[in-house]
Amino acid sequence: MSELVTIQKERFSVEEVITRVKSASKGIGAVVVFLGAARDFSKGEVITGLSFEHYPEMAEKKLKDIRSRALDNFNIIEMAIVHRTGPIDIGEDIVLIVAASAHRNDAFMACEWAITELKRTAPIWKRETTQKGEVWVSENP
Amino acid sequence: MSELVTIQKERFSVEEVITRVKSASKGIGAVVVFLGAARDFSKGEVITGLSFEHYPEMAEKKLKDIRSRALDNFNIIEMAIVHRTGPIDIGEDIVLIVAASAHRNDAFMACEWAITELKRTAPIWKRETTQKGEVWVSENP
Amino acid sequence: MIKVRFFAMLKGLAGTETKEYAVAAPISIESLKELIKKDFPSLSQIIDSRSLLISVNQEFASKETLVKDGDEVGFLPPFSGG
Amino acid sequence: MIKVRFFAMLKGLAGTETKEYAVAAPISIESLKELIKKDFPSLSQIIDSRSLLISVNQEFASKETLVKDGDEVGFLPPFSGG
Repeated sequence: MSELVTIQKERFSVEEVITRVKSASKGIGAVVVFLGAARDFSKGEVITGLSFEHYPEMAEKKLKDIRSRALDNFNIIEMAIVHRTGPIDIGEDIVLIVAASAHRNDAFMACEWAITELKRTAPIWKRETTQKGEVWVSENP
Repeated sequence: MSELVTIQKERFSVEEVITRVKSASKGIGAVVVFLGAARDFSKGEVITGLSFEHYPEMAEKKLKDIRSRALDNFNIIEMAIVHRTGPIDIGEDIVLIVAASAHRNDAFMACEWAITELKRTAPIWKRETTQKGEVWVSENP
Repeated sequence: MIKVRFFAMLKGLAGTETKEYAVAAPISIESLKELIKKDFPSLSQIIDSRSLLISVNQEFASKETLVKDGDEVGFLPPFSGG
Repeated sequence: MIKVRFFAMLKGLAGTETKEYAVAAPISIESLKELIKKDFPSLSQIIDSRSLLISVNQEFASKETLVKDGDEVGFLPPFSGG
């Protein structure tokens, strides 16, 4: 199921990932998607660009682990996680989580849990380009 | 902003609606999507097809009203709602809600509220085709 | 005229989508329900159930709402959209 | 050898991505931190802060974790993915 958890430099297609997740079962009645995008403003600073660095082997392990734990602990049918690395333009998508279940409450809970867990446990770092130069973001909201 | 609330017979593109919502602001950092799909099984019955009927003028009014109230009561930047009517095949998408905000918690809350409110207040009715024939679904989970 | 519109299972049970009533003065929702139950006995059970919602001019009505000439009244079985 | 990998701001402060240490026997994370602070004084402040996480072979380590020959140790500043 490695194609359901990917870390990539390239842009991703939300529709394509949803299709991949939905192909798991015709019993899927609810799909909840979280999409993180590059904002132009953060903590009072104008942001002109972003770049992400990651610890490749560990980040992939941690994202796969989030998917496994989501499937174990929530009543969902399938989950996909995609995170981009490298430079990302303002407005572009950074991260995608797709959770699919029979009923909507399970997909909402699993999706929200997964993005929170990703921010907490995945070794990925954001570098923002502001008018003052490039800075590593050291806090995760 | 009528193109952000639509009731249509045709299939919709999730990606296209997300793009429309994201075009509202470069301050959007989080997009939460709810997608309802036609399941093949419901309350112990195999479902082979679905069809939706609606009260056109009132349903459109109620969906626009949900979007307005979401913008008023949650800290979101934009919201789109799309609902299909007429016959829908198993696996196809039925309803789409896209909520966009600066921070993820607001988009999750608004999206979940909106789909619950849609089920509660939008005059739309589902007819399921089962092995016993066609039946109107009279309860909303 | 008051235009009554039936939806979903009500439409099937009534055998029609609409029914019009001429009224000399505004009438209550309850009075309108009685007229309809008389004309469509097959709808009596649903009309008497708590799950039926009524709209007047595309807004939800309450028991106190009065219906007058020119109004559109919807008889709405429980919703199942989404 | 123990292979230490620095990430994000630590990499910039250290001026290198990796540093290797030869050890005769397993050592504690705390001992490894002391070695690194000696070799990279610019990292001292972050290493002493509570926000630094340490991984051993791609899993989070605790203060009790021992590091041995062949292990890969990550020095991880606070995450900001997502």
